[in-house]
Amino acid sequence: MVQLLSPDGTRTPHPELDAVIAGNGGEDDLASPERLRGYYRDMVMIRAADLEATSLQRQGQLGLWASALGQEAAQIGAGHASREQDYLVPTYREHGIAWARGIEPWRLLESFRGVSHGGWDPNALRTHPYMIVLGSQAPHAVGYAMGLQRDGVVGTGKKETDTAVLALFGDGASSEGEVSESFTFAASFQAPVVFFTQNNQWAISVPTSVQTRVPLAQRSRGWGIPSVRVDGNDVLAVLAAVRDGLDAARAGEGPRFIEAVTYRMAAHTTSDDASRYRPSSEEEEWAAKDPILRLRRHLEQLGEIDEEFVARCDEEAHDLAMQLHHHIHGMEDPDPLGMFTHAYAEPHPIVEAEREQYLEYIAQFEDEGGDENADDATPSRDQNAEQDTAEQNGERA
Amino acid sequence: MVQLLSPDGTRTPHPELDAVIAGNGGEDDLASPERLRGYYRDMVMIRAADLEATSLQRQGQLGLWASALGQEAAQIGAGHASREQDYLVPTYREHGIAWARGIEPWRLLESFRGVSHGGWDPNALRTHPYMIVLGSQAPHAVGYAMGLQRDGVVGTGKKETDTAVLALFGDGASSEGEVSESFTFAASFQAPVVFFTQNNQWAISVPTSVQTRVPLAQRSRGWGIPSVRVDGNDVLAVLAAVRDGLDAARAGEGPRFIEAVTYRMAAHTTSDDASRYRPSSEEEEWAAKDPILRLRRHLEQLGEIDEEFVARCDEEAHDLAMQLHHHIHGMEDPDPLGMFTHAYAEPHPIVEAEREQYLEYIAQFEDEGGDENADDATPSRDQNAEQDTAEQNGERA
Amino acid sequence: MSSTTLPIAKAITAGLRDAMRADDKVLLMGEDIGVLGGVFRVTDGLHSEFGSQRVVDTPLAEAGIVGTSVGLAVRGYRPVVEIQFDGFVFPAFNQITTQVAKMHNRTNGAVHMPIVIRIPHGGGIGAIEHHSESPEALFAHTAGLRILAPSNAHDAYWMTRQAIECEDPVILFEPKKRYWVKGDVDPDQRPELSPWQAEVVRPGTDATLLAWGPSMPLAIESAEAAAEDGIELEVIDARSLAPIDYPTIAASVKRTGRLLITHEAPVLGGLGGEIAARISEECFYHLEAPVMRVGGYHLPYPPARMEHAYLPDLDRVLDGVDRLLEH
Amino acid sequence: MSSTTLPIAKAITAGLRDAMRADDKVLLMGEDIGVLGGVFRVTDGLHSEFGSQRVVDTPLAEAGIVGTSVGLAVRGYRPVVEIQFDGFVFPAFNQITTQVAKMHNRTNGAVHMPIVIRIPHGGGIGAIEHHSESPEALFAHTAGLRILAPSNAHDAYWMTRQAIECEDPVILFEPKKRYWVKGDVDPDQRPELSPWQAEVVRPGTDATLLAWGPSMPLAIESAEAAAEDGIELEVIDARSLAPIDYPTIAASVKRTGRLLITHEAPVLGGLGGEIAARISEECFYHLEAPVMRVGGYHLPYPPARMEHAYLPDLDRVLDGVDRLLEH
Ligand SMILES: Cc1ncc(C[n+]2csc(CCOP(=O)(O)OP(=O)(O)O)c2C)c(N)n1
Ligand SMILES: Cc1ncc(C[n+]2csc(CCOP(=O)(O)OP(=O)(O)O)c2C)c(N)n1
Ligand SMILES: [Mg+2]
Ligand SMILES: [Mg+2]
Repeated sequence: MVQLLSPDGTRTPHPELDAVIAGNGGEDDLASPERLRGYYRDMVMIRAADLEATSLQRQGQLGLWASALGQEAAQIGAGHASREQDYLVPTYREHGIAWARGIEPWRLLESFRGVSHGGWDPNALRTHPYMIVLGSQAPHAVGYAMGLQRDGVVGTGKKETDTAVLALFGDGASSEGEVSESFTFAASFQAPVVFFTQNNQWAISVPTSVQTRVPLAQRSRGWGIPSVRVDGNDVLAVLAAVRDGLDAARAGEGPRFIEAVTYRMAAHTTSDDASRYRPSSEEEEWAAKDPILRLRRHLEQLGEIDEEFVARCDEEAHDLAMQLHHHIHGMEDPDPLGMFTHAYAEPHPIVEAEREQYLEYIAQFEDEGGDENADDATPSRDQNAEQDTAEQNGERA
Repeated sequence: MVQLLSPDGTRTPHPELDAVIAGNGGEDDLASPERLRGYYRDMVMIRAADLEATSLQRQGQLGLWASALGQEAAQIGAGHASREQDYLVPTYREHGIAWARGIEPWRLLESFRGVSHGGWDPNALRTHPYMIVLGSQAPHAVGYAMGLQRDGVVGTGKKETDTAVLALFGDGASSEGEVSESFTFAASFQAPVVFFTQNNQWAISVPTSVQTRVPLAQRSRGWGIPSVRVDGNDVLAVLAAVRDGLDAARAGEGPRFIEAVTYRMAAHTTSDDASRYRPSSEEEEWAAKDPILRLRRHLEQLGEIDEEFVARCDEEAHDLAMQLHHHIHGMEDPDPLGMFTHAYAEPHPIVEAEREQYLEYIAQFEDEGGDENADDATPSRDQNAEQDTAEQNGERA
Repeated sequence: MSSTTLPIAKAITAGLRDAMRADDKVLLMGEDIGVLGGVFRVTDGLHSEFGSQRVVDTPLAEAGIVGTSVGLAVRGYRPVVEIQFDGFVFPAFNQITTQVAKMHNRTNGAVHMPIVIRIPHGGGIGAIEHHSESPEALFAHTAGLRILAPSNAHDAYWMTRQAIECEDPVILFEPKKRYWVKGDVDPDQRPELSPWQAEVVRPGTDATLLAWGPSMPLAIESAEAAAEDGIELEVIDARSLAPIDYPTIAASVKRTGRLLITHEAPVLGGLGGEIAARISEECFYHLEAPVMRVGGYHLPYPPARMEHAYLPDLDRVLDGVDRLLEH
Repeated sequence: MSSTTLPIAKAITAGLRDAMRADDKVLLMGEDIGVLGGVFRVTDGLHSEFGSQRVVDTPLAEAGIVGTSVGLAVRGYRPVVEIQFDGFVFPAFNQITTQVAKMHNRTNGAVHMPIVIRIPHGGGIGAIEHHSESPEALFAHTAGLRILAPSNAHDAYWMTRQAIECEDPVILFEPKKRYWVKGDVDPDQRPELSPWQAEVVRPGTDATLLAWGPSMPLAIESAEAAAEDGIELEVIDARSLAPIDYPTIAASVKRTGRLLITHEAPVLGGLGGEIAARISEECFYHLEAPVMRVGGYHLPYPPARMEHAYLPDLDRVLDGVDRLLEH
């Protein structure tokens, strides 16, 4: 397992990846003190946003939250490994990836709040929507990469335009046939795609050992796709491995696979109770390998971090959490009429007719609604259903 | 690539598999002259049946035929590697497997003639039906193997009862996600199953290189499933590798994967025109590696075959072909009423009602049918549709 | 144990447990069904009672889960598969449609496929995408499958047992929104009513209201509300969605002359359409109004904060009743 | 090139070729579509004209084919996917239902999914299992998809072009039984009739007969046979199966008072049911008989030597007409 930072923060040398970190000659040093502080700040920020989201869920502001606690290094590292022009294809737990791509945290919360199913423009943000059907996004990533090949932005040697795709999926999702088919297509067409798994040890309650009895990194070698296993709590190792993979993909060398070994510190989602299937000792064990702490120790060893910087990060993180809080609390429920808007891109008579029917139906209540709240002209809801919703305790996602 | 017989028939030693051939100590010598002659005869027989089936298709007796010419060694070898109690899960081109399992060739022709969709009892014949949806049978094989584990007939050391499954699929089918999922399940549960691919170089018109850029045998190693690549035109190599794999599976050592490198000498099916996508030189090249010829040369080197035996095999093969011919020509069309019989195992009111309707409907024509052929009381068919059928030249399967 | 009160989820648990005790060929397969007991806790306690050979936490691959269950069935087992949510059945669609449904027929009856596929289904739980689907019509069209949709604890228990006992594959749509609604269950008293029959749960004279599974409480609530306006609806719980019990429905419609069907799935192409077509044909001379349907719109299931407008509710059903009676 | 005579298969080839010439974002994906030109030769000649970057022989994996086409569409391409036979679309069912159909909606309209999924469909060709399916109802229920079913060479050419031009995903059901039936095609004359509209192909007064795709010749033949008995059937080619053009069908039924629908898919849960339900509602006061359906039985598609008894044919349609008129 590749490690560039040992748990105590010591930088350990690596025969190939050191050059990547050093910027492969021409580029910026990826481990400059400024950058390292940047990663630290990013991880602190996203953790704060994540914790705030959990508390927003507890406040009833979100229907669900899938925390990425513990996976900050894997996500911030992989996110920063990509270049501006790259296309990232996430799962539903890639809050650090999104942060590194400059996507405002509140946008991630839309789908968990239930106001949209994603709602951002993938091409504008160069990031695919969060995807729920496990593994389904993997072939999309490969297809996008095949598009890049046809657009002539692979292997030209032009650093600003050569482009690759980073496809993310979990250790659990790795078992879905669509992920394997994605390996097949990527290998066959030598598509510029890097597959990236955060092996966080669990797929809800199922340990990774049920998905594979050998290191997951080995999976892609069945297709001749080179792979590497990295310490996912080591931001530098992830950064270097993913950057290296993406560079190779951009250069036309075909796909790569990277397994980042990390840990899902929280329950699967806010609906889950992890104590049912794993001992808290396991969580404690992994807490000792905390990715933020590790980078901080490294910065301390370098003498490149001080109390003031740490405090400023914490303050900014607090501010971010507050912003998120206010943003979400201030969010109005969407007009249900909107559901009719984007089922089709072109006019559709059935949808139009149903929309008309809906409007007519709603209008009845508006007429009657003299003594009702003017803002809430929708009909009275089925009270029983509401109650059951609260009662049911199933997990989601 | 494992080879026990070189193309000129010379027996080449192999560090592990020689012992398997020799019967692993306690068992019969798998390469005794008698057995070798048996394999030879089997291959000659099944080739004759195969050629006859092609000619039956030309005569309009079959709707389609998928020839296994060239794959005789792979199939006869794998078939004989299994033990009586093992369960075999074929594709739609396993005529040699079926032969080795004692399934009469005419039973294979039922589905190609269009009188049933398979029609044999998988448990009685210990062979799954021929399967058309590529890859779909692979998880069945694993599930059956999981059943064996639960039945306590794996790893007990009892030779007569320990059981394994042989799951077959083609090089093309290897790309289907369901095959990969089968690897996952088999590895996870250490199911007693041997996956066996006849890499016959083609999936209709698509060469194996589109499915994989590395030897296909490597595929399963992504799951830590041991694999071996054998010369599929070498009956002994296939026999030894599959026997070894099945023995290991029966002993509770988990799954294995075997790639047999062979060649589909005929077109994909009788509807296909291979000249559109491959040069005949390729076919000639492979003809030189003919599996039957190779075993004959080996027997000649051993001095264990004579003209008389060869002639007798040819004669028996001819008889078999004639039997097949007569059996198929004598086959009556099934009563369509039969289609209502096996949709469900338990009574189903809709099916019963539709069956009644059908009978009433048919009865109308019987009443009218004074001047019609009494045997053919079904209504006049749509003549146009018949014509189109002949006109259309798409391939099937 | 005689009659007892259980939430629907626990009634299914009891059905599974009793089936497993009665027949050791019954085993459970699925994601998170073992130690966790399933995300809805339906298999809670079964792993500790029956162990991991019979309560199998599988790899995360639905086609693999259903596909291996086909092989287990050939080997003589009776697998009960859990699909974690309705929206995740689609990776297994090929296995269900081309294998589970057809293997018995393919072998001319030699092999049985006593597989149960449990699917928590329906919306109204405030969930994210793919967790609120009602895909029953996509299975009802395929011959070889049967579908049961219990709406109460009693049926949940018994349909679980009877689905497992059935020699044909059965898809069991479980009303996830109502998993925690309680009802009486008597595990000792095998019901007289066949699981394949519909049930008139409220007699009425003015119109028939047909629903199933998660929509049943809405149907009953609607009938009660209508009764306040002097309209007597006969409410039928379809219970079996494949086969549909047409005799019971047609008999009711012949009495009432009117039929309203409500389900959560989009109206367009939903099972309501098939029933409407069939009843319109069978009851042509008895119908005083066209068969009407109240269901989801022809849209992807919307985000949670819009779902109240998407799902049929009391007002929409009563609006449908009004339109039906105005004819 | 002006009007010319082509078999349906070649009309589609021409449609693909012209679309590819007009827009270099159009590319084809599928099994054996390259050098071989597809098992039905529909892509014949396209690989040599456009090369392997635009006519892509893919690995043998339907979910991968459709799934990669989603990514290509996000990147601005217009993939046209060939599914080799109707029975092999199911491994791609998840991608079609949860991804292709929903990506536009998921991104609030930011991303378009101009994907065409070509499926040779229907029976009557004497084929082995899984080669004769009619799964249109399984797609029509899912919002986000469109479905076209050309029945003649003219529509085959133009629907291919218009499906490719459409910003929504379109499933193109190609009548494989009739691939080699010729008809006039005018690639220069863009048709006035929208692809989403049904067409009255034979006027009549006594009843309306609705069909599509492979069943159209049977419908016309039936109308001709009925005419000999003095019964004038109005024949409608539905053409678009999603959306269904209800106005055209309803207008006809309001004139004739009777509707018979024929399709190859099993009647139970088939698209005919949805249409029957809708027309029964819209035309309630005009219908002199219930809407009737003649289609496949609720059975797995039978072996080739039984299929004549399974498929609707002239006698069965005329029997349906008789029953319809007897009412
Ligand atoms: C096709 C499909 N099946 C099941 C689920 C339900 N589900 C959601 S997350 C999850 C576990 C995923 O584990 P993993 O891929 O390791 O990702 P992680 O949650 O650890 O980030 C499951 C089973 C789903 N979303 N999609
Ligand atoms: C799911 C599925 N997709 C497509 C087909 C059509 N088809 C039948 S055989 C074949 C090629 C199979 O190649 P391979 O697996 O190598 O087996 P071989 O024909 O060489 O024995 C194809 C594409 C099918 N039967 N099933
Ligand atoms: Mg995980
Ligand atoms: Mg092959």
